[in-house]
Amino acid sequence: MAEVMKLDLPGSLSQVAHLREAVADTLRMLKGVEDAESICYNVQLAAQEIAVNIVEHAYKGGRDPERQRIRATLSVFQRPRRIEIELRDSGAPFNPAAMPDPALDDVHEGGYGVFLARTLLDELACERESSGNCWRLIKNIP
Amino acid sequence: MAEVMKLDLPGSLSQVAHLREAVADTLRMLKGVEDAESICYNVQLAAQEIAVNIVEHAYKGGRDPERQRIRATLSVFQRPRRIEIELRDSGAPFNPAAMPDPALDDVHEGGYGVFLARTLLDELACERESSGNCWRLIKNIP
Amino acid sequence: MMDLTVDEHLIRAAVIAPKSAIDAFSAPALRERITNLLDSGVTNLVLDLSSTPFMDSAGMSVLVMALKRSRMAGGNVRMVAPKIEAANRILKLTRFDQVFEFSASAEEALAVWRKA
Amino acid sequence: MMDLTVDEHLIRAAVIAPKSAIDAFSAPALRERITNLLDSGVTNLVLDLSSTPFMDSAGMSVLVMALKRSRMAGGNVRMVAPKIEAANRILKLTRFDQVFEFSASAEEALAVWRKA
Ligand SMILES: Nc1ncnc2c1ncn2[C@@H]1O[C@H](COP(=O)(O)OP(=O)(O)O)[C@@H](O)[C@H]1O
Ligand SMILES: Nc1ncnc2c1ncn2[C@@H]1O[C@H](COP(=O)(O)OP(=O)(O)O)[C@@H](O)[C@H]1O
Repeated sequence: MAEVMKLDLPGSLSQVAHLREAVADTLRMLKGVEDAESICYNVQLAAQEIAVNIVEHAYKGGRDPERQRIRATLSVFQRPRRIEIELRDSGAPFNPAAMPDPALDDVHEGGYGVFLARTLLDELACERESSGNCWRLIKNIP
Repeated sequence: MAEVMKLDLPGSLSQVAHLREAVADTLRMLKGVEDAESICYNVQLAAQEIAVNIVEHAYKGGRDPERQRIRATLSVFQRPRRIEIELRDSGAPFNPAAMPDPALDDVHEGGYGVFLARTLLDELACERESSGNCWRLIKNIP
Repeated sequence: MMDLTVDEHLIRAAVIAPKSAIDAFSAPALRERITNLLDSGVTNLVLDLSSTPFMDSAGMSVLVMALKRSRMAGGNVRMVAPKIEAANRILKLTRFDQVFEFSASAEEALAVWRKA
Repeated sequence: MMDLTVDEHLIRAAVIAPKSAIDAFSAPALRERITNLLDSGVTNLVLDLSSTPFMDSAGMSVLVMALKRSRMAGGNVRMVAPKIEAANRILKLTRFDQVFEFSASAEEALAVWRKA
């Protein structure tokens, strides 16, 4: 049995904080999690980066704010214990697996978003659906 | 044959620079000295320290400026080539050999004068005379 | 009596301590604030993240801009690490901890400059 | 939008470059000049001896006072070595070169503080 929370947000940077709140609220349903604070922070950051990319890249130059939405489904499962987040957009296809990691020998002004999400999660995928993309973020919780 | 210069100065800090000038003038009589500039600087510094000590220590609290004078005799000799400086004061006896070197593991706000004169010269002595002290400073010049 | 010159120089430092999330939404305001400081002649910045509850990669981008610009001005950035351990680990994961210099507090960061 | 504090701090440095002899006669004036700077809030001093023709132990005493007082104020003294080699050697003989920090020029001394 999964506990599920849904959000339907305008694709705007000012709205992404609501997704972070929803992550925290969803994870709070799990009791007795070790280092729950850090797990929450990491999942929030991963979701933040993917959502910001939707706004800044998938919806870049878009003219129809009505269609530029982020539909989020957040679920916690008990066996195996995990949080799954689906983020649906109406943008063009994108394959995060094709993004190389940033060079870590110096610091850069960008290019960390996909890397952070990939590194902090156990699974990150973007599937094409009829009307857009469905990002799936999975974090196992020991 | 020695070339000799004599100076008779008030025992005042404002006058000690004249002694430095006299050291330079005297050493200029020697031709073809290697590193003449550094030798001059070192002898000037040694003479400076001894003269300043006469003013600041030997003449400290003295009430008779007429008697507080520094009488300097500067001579250069050819064999062995050297400069000898005699500084006569009318102060109380003092034995510079009894002064320990300053601790060199840290820096201090005083206590370097005798050390510098002793280190920079080949001979430093203070002999008691009837009416005061006679400092003898000798620097060999290779 | 003594021939000497005395010239005074000011090293201008600013301590910037965000107390709310630095994310893609708020980062532009922080960027502008820091840019204005550097434009006005501040060369040295303390980025005090000790009370910053959250920072995403857009926030990190501002840190990098601040570092580049302050070094170009002859200065440096010193960072005070986030108290939130997870935020701290992100700085390690991205090797920001290898490039930025850290002090235990803003006061200590200023002291490092004075004492150098 | 963003909750942050920005505090400006000034690090006050002075470059002191004696162009005439620092001896027992002139040292008190130099001492007073430096004391006034430190009293007024200057914490960092560059003692630029590059153009100083002569310095006796009374002058060295002023250097030590400046070092102590600037460190007490949280600052530091950086020295620019005398161009006159013999004067330089006196600083080595007395181990002043082990306690003072040296920069190649006043500009470089200021840069060390900014870049720390
Ligand atoms: N949802 C997306 N749609 C289209 N392009 C994207 C998307 N997410 C990321 N990208 C592309 O991948 C690049 C890397 O993204 P990221 O690692 O988040 O760094 P940044 O956004 O700082 O450039 C982006 O610059 C963009 O070109
Ligand atoms: N000509 C002198 N007459 C009397 N006392 C002297 C004389 N020269 C030096 N002294 C004593 O020796 C001490 C050490 O002298 P010095 O090494 O020059 O260091 P400083 O003068 O900085 O104390 C002096 O403090 C003083 O007590």
